[in-house]
Amino acid sequence: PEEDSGSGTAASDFSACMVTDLGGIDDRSFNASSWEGMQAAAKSTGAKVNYVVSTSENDYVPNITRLISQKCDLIVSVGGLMAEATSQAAKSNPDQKFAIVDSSSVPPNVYGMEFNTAQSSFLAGYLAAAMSKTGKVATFGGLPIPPVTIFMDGFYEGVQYYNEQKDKDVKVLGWDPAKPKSGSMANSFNDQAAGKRIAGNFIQQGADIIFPVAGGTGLGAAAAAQESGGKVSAIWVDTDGCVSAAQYCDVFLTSVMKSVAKAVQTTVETAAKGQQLSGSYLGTLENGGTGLAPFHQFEDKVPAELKQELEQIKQDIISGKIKIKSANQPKSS
Amino acid sequence: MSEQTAPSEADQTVRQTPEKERTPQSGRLRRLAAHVAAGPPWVVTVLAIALALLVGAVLIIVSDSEVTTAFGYFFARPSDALTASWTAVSTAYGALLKGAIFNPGNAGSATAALTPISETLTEATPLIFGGLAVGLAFRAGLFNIGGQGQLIIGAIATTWVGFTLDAPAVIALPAAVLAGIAGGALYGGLAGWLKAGPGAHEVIVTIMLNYVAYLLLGYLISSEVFRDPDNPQPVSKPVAEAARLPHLLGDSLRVNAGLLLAIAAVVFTWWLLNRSTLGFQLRTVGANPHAARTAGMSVGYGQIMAMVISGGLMGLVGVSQVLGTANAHNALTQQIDAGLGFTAITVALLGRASPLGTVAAALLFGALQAGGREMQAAAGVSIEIVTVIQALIVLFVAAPPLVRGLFRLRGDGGAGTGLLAKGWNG
Amino acid sequence: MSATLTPTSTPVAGTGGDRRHWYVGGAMILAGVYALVAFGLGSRTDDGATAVFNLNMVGDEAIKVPDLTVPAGPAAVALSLVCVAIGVLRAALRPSGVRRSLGTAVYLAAFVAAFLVWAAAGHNLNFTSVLNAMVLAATPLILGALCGVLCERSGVINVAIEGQFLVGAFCASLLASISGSLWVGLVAGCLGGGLLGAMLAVFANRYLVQQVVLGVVLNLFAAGLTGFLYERLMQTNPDYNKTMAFPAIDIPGLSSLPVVGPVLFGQNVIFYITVALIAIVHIGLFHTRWGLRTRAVGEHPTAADTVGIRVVAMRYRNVILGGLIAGMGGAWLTIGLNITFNKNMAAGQGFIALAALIFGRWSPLGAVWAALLFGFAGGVSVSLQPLQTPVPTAFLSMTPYLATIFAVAGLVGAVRAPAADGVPYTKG
Amino acid sequence: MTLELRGITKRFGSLVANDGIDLEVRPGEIHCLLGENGAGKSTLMNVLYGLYQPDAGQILMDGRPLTINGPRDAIAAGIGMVHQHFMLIPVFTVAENVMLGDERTGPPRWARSLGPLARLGWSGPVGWLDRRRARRDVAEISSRYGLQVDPDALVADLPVGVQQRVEIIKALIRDARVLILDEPTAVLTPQETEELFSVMRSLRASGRSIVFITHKLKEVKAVADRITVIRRGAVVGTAGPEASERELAGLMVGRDVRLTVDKAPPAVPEDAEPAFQVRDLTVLDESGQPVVDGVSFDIRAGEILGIAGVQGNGQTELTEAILGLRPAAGGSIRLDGRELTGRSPRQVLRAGVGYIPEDRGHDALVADSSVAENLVLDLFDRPPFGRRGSMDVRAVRANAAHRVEEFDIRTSSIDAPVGTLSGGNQQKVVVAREMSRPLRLLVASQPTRGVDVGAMEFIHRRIVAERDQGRPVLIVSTELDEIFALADRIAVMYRGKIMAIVPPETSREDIGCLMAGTSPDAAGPPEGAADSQKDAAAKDGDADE
Ligand SMILES: Nc1ncnc2c1ncn2[C@@H]1O[C@H](COP(=O)(O)OP(=O)(O)OP(=O)(O)O)[C@@H](O)[C@H]1O
Ligand SMILES: Nc1ncnc2c1ncn2[C@@H]1O[C@H](COP(=O)(O)OP(=O)(O)OP(=O)(O)O)[C@@H](O)[C@H]1O
Ligand SMILES: [Mg+2]
Ligand SMILES: [Mg+2]
Repeated sequence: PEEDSGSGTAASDFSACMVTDLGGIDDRSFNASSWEGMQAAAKSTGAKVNYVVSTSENDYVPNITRLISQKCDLIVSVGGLMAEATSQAAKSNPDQKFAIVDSSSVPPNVYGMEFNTAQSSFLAGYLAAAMSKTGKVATFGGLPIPPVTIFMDGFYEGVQYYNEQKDKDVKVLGWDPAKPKSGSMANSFNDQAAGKRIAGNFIQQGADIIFPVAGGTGLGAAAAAQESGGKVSAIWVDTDGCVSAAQYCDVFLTSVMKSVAKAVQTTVETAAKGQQLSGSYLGTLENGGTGLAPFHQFEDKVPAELKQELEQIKQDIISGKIKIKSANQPKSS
Repeated sequence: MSEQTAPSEADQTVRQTPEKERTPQSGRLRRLAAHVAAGPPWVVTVLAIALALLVGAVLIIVSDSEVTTAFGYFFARPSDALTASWTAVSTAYGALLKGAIFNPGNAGSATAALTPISETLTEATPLIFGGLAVGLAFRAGLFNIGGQGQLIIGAIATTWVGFTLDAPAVIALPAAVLAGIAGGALYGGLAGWLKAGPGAHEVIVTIMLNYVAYLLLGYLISSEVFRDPDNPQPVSKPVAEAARLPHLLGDSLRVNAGLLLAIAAVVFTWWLLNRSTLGFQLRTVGANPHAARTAGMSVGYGQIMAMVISGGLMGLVGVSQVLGTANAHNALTQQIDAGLGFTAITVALLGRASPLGTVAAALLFGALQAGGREMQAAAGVSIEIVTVIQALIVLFVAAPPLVRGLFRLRGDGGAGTGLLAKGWNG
Repeated sequence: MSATLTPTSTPVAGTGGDRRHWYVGGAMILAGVYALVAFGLGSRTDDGATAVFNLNMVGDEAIKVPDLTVPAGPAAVALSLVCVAIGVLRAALRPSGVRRSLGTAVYLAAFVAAFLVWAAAGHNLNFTSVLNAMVLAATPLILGALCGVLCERSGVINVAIEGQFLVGAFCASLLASISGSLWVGLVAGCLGGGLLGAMLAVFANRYLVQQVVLGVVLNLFAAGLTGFLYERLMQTNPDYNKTMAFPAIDIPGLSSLPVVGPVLFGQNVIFYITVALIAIVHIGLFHTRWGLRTRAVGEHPTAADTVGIRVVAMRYRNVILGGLIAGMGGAWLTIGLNITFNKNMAAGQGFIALAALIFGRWSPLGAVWAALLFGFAGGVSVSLQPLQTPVPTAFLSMTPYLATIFAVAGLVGAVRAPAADGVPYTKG
Repeated sequence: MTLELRGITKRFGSLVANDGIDLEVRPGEIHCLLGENGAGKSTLMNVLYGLYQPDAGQILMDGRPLTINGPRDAIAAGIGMVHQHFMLIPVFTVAENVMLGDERTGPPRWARSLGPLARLGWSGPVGWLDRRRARRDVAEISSRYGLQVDPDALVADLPVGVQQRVEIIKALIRDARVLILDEPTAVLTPQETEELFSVMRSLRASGRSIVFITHKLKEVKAVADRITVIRRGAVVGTAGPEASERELAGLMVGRDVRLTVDKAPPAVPEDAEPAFQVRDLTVLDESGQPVVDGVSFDIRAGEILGIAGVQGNGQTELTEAILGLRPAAGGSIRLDGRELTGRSPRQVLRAGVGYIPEDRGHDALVADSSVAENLVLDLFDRPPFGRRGSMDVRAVRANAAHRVEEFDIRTSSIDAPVGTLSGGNQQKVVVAREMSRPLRLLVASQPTRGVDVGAMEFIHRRIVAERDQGRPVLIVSTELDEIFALADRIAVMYRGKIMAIVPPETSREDIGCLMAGTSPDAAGPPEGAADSQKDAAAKDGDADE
C-alpha cells in the first residue's frame, strides 16, 4: 500500500515500488528486509514507496506490468524466482529501471543484488561447533535451492573447519553437501509447524544448536528451542532475529545476516538521487553485505577467545586464506 | 404395430387448467420489472454478485484504519465516517473496474487501453479450461476436486516435451499441448479408475492425488532431468521458444493463443455433452446410474471417461500455465498450479456446469482477479478479498431462496446450482 | 402399493468379493518380497550394520530405558518374511472379521518395522520422539475427524474442516494475543470454528446446498477471509499475533513411565481435552439418547421424524458442536503449538482429517486410529530425513497420501457412510 | 376416543392430493380407508400424523380441536402409525428402533452398584441408554399381543413381515389409542395377513381404534367395521362391511372395472420349442445367500408366463439376472438357443430383450432428462440416433414425436423433463421405449405399478399385442389380478424357488397357498411342488391342458 513518507528530508517525486515474492511482506526474511530498506530509503530521500504482494507465480508478470504503468521510477523485485519476469519486463521497457534481490543482472537496466552468505554461514558453523555441548549441530532448509543451500554449505564447512582446527568431531545433522538429495527440507518457507517438527526431531537426535534456513518456517524451530528451556539454541537467518523475531531473542545465539535491507536502501537512494545504477551488487563479509549479527543475550556466554577466533577467520575469508568450496556461491560479477 | 386404442375415458382424466389470466401489457418496462421480480436465475446471479461485493465492501470498511478511526468519533461527526467509508470502497472498486475492463487514465495508446481486457482474458483462459473440467465431471456425477494434481501432471508433461523436443513450432507446440492433455487425462483417469473399479470415492482419492502430484513436482524440479542448471532457483528448463503459445495482440499484451484453445475446448465440450453419444452416456450415468446400467451403459466406463476428459481439460490448465504468458519462465516451478484447480470449482459452480455458463463465470472471475491486482496496487486492498468475494458469489448463487428472500423476489424456489455431485455413498 | 424396506444401498457395480482376497493377498506378498529384497538383503543392511532405537526423549532425564539395538539385516529379513507369510495366509485362508483385521494390522506393523530397521541401519533413531511427533501431528486431525463424526453421523457432509481449522487458528491467535489469556483464545478458536459450522448448517439444512460443494466453497471463503484479515490486522500490528502456548502439564506418576509417559502424559491441556473428547464422543454416540438420535437422523431422517425427533434441529446442533471441536483443532495449530497465525497455515490438514474420518469408517475410535496412522507417517518421514536414506524426502512425505488411496481403494474394503449423509431433510 | 378430520385439504404444488376430506374414527372400530393407488390415502394419514401440514381443515379429538405440528404432537395425542414404507433404521436393533424417540435412560449397571454414582443425572437429553429395559419392554409387548420378535436382532436382517411387527410394537409401546396401518398387507402372504387381522381384532378388543388402509376389497370385507372410500383426493362414499365388493370397487375406481384383457388363447402349438429357457438359475445376494435358488422355466414364443409371489421372494433378482444386471451364480439362460448367461446388460438388450423394470424412477428413467432422450436411452448410439460417436438430435426428436403419438403419452412437450410427467405417462415412456425396437423377449416387472386404470388397460393391451406377434413374454407382478389378466401360465415364487407352474384357471386360494410356501392339498399339485420343480419345468409344455 501507499506509504506516505511525510517526514522525508526532501519531498521528492521519485517513486520506488516493490513486488514481493509469495512469502508476503512479513516473511521475516528477504521480503520483509527489502521492504524495510524501501522504507528507510523513503525516510532519507523522501521518495514514495509502495509494494504489491504476489499470491501466486501468476502474479509476477502482471504485478510488474502494473507497476510500470503506474510510472514507478524504480521497480524492485524480490527473489530469484522473479528474475525471468523482471528481465523480460526490462527488455521490453529499456527505459524503466529495475532492481532485483537475490539474482544477478542480465539486461543493463536491471540492478542485481546478491549475497555470498556462505561466508557468514561459515562463521556461524564455526561458532556453533564451538558452542555445542553435545557435539551435534543441525541445519535444515526451506527448499533444496542454491539461495538456501548456500547457507547450509557454509555452515557445514565452518563446522568441518572447527573440527580440523581443534581436532574434534562435531557432527552436522540435516545437511551434507556431498549428499544434497537427503538434506532436511521443510518444503515450505512459512510452515512453522513443520519447522517445529523438524527441529524437535533434531533435538531428539541430540543436536543443541539449530540453524534453520527456511524463512518463517524457522520460527517453529525457534519455538522448539525455546521450549527446551535453555538447552537448545538457534541461529537465525537473513535478518537479526532479535529484531525481526524478538520473542525468541533468548534462544538466538546469533544470526547470519544478509543485509538485504541495507542493499535495497542504498539502491533506492542511489536511484532517487538520479545516479546511475549499473552492474550488480555482491554482498560479502568484506563490504558488510553479509555477516554475523550481535550475540545479544549470548554476549556473555560466548568466550572472548572464540570471538577472537571468529574475527580471525573473517579476515582469512576476506583475504582468501580460507577458501569456501560451496558451489552455490554467486559467480562474482 | 397394434391398433390405436386410446381409451376415451382417459380423456376425462386430463384436468382442464384454467386459462392464465392475461395481465394488461402496459409496456416492455413493466413486463421486464415483472420478470425481474419473479427472480429467474440470471437475476439471482446478478444479485448474488452484488451481495458479495457488498459484503466485500463491508470488509474493506471495517479493516481500513482511516475509516475505523473516523468511526471512533462517529457520533460527533458521522459525515466523516461515511465519507471515509465511501472513499475507501469507491477507490477500491474503482480500481477493480479499471484493472478489469477499462482505465480512462490509460486511454492514451491502444495497447494501454486494451491492457485491462487483455489481462482479464488471460486470467480467464485457465479458468475456462478448469471450469469445463470440473463441470464435465459434475455432469457425470463426479466431483473432481483433483484439478490441482491433474494440472500439475499436465504441466510436467507439457514442460518435458516442451524442452526436450527440438522441432519447429508446427510440431513442437501441438506436441507439447497434447502431452499436457495426456498427462492430465492419465492422472484424472487414475482417479476415475479407482472409482469405477475398487469404488474409492473420487473426492478422497483426488485430494490425496493432489498432494502426491505436488510432492512429485517438488522432486522433479530439483532433479537432473528437469532442473535448469543455469538458474539458481528450483525451476525447470524453459520450454523451447517454438513450443510456446504465441501472443495474440502483440508482445506487450499478455492475451495469448491459449484463449483460442479455450474457445476450442468450449466448443468441444458443448458438442461432447449435447451432441455426442459419449456425452449422452456421461450425462445419463451422472443423472441416474441405475437407469444407465439398466439401459446397457457401463457406469464404470462412463466414470473413467469423464475423469479422463476432465483430467485432460485440467491438463490444459497446466499447458496454459507453462506455455502461455502466466509465467515468465515458461518453465515448471513449485507453485505452477497457482491454486487454479480450486478456483476452477467455483467457476464450474457459478457456470452451473454448462459450457457457456462456464465461459461467463470464468470471464467474471478473470476480471475479478485482474481487477483485484489493480485494487491491491492502487488502493492497497489485499487481493485476498477477491477470494472472499468469489466464494460468496458461489455461496449466494447456490442458495437462491436466500437471495430472493433478501431482495423480496417472488421466485419459484427453483434449484440452486442443480449439480449432481453425490454424497459419499453416491 | 407395496411396503418394503428398500435396500439402503444397491451397489451400482458389482464388487468381486471373491477375487478381492486374491488381489489383496497378492499385493501383500509382492510388497513383502519387495521388503525382503530392498530392506533385508539390500546394501544398507548387509555388512552387519545395527539399527539403534533410542527410547528416551532428550530432556526427560528422569526416565532411562536402555536403547534397543537390533542387527539390521536379520531383523529386516525376519520381518519381511512375516509380511510374506501373512500375505499367503490372506490369499489362502480368506479370513474374515477380527482375524482379517488382526492380520492386516500385524502386516502393516511388520512392514513398517522392517522399513524402520532398514532406514536406521548404521544410525540411530529416536523412537519415542517419533511417537511424540505422531501425537502432536495427530491431535488436530483427531479433533477435525471428531467434528466430521458429529456432522456426518447426523447426515451433513463436512468438507469444510480445513476452513474451520483456519478460522479457529486465526481467532485463537487473535483473541489470545489481544486478551493475553490463552483460555480466551481457546474459546475464541472454538467459536470461530463453530461459526463456520453454523454457516455450513444453515446453507446445508435451510438452503439445501449440495454439501460437498458447500464445504469446498466455505474453505475458500475461510482462506480468503483469514488471509484478508491477517494482512489488514496482524501484519500491520504483530501484537495481534503473538506466540503464546499452553504449557505442558506432566501428569504426576504417569508422565515418568518409559516411552509412553512423555508422549501421552506430558502434553498440554488441549491434548487432554482431545483425549476426553474422544471418550465423550464415542460414549455419547453409542450409549446415550443423544447418540441414538444422532445416528438415527444420519441413517434415516424420515424415520427419526416419525418418532418425534426434530431432525433439522438435531443437525444444526451437531454441526455447530462439531464446528466448535474443529475450531479447537484450529486453536491447537496456533496456541497449542506455540506458533503464530499464518495464511493458509492449516496446509491441508483439514482434508487429512476428513480422510481419517472416512478411513476410520465414520466411527470416533476408528478415526482416532487413522489420525494416529497419518501422524505416525508424518513423524517418521521427518525423523528419517537426517538418516541419509536413499529415498528422497518428497517420496517419504507422500506415504500418508498414498496410504489413504490404498486404504479407500482396497485394504479397508467398501466403506459406507451413514445412509443419509449429505441428503438434506425436507418434508412436504 | 373419537378422532375427527374435517375438511382436510393438502396440495403438492398444483396437485390436490386431499380435497376437503372428512373422516371420523370411533373408539374401538376398525375403520377402513379404501382407495386406488394415488388416491391420497397416505397423504391424509400423514397429515393426521403430523408429517404434512394441511393447507386447510381441522383435526378434532373427542370434539376438541387438536393442533398437530409434528409427529411428536400426534404421538402425544395417542396416534400411532405404521407407514407404508417402513420407518425403521436398518442398522439398529429391534429394541433400539422401538425405543428411538422415547428412549429408556438410567444409570448403567456398573454405576448402580457404586452407590452415589447412581444418583448422577443419567437421564435427560444426553441420558445413558438403558438397553435392558428397552429389551424387556419389547419382549413384554410382543408377548402380550403375540407379535414374535427378537429384540436384539438387527432390523436389516429381518424379513418384512417381522419388520412390520416391529412397527406395530413401536406404536403400541407409545400406547397408541388410534393405530394407523398404511397398506400393511401388501408385503404379507395370505397367512401372514390372517395373523395380522387377528392382532388387529385383539387390539380392537382392547378398545383401540384402527385405521386400516388398503385397496384390496377382500381384506376390507374381512376386517372392516366401517369403510370410507377415497378417489382422486376426495371422499366418494362411506359404507359398512355389508357392501358388496362390486359396489366398493365401483366407488373406488369410479366405473365398472374389468380387469381382464381381451385376448385370444395363445396361438402357439403346445409342443413348440421353447424360445426362452431358464435352467437351474441361482443368484446370490450381497451376503452370499441364494435369493434365486435353482429356478427353471421355459417360455414358448407367443406365450405369457406370469410370475406371482409376494414382494421380496426373488422376483426382482430373477429379472435382473436375466438382464445381466446381477451375476448368476449358477445355471443358464438361453434365448432362441443363444446363451445369455454372463452377458452384460448391453449384450442382453442387443440380443433383443425388452425390459420394463419394477421401479421406473430408479431404474428406467432419468428424471431430469427430456422425454425425447429417455425414449432412446438404450438406443442412443445406434443408427439412426447415433453414428460414429455423434448423435442426431433430429432423429431423436422425430422418434419422440412418433412415440408420444403412438403411445398416447401426455406431455407438454417432448423436451419436458420426464420427471414432470404423471406416473402413468412416465410408465408409458418406458413401455414405448422398450417396445419400439424389434424384440425377441419381453421382460416386464410390475408393468402397471402406480398407474391409473386407463393407462393400465393400454399397457396391458400392448403387452398382449407383443405376445400375439409371437414373442415370449415374462410378466412379474405382485398383483394377482394382473397376473390372472395377462398370464397364459403362472409360476409362483416363494423364497427364491418356483413352487409350481400352474394354468391360469387355478383358483386364487391355491395360488395364495403357493405364495405362502405351502402346496394346496385340495387342488392337487398339477406339477408338483418345490422338490419336483425341475421335472415340472422340463415338461411344463404338456402340463398346460
Ligand atoms: N411429497 C409429495 N410431493 C408431491 N406429490 C406427492 C407427494 N406425496 C404424494 N404425492 C402425490 O399425491 C397423490 C396422493 O398420494 P398418496 O401417497 O397419498 O396416495 P395413496 O392413496 O397413498 O396411494 P398408494 O395406494 O399408491 O399408496 C399422488 O398423486 C402422489 O403422487
Ligand atoms: N413436478 C412437476 N412439474 C410439472 N408438472 C407436474 C409435476 N408433477 C406433476 N405434474 C403434472 O401434474 C399432473 C398430475 O400429476 P399426477 O402425478 O398427480 O398424475 P396422476 O393423476 O397420479 O396420474 P397417473 O395416474 O398417470 O400417475 C400431470 O399432468 C403432471 O404432468
Ligand atoms: Mg399410500
Ligand atoms: Mg400417480
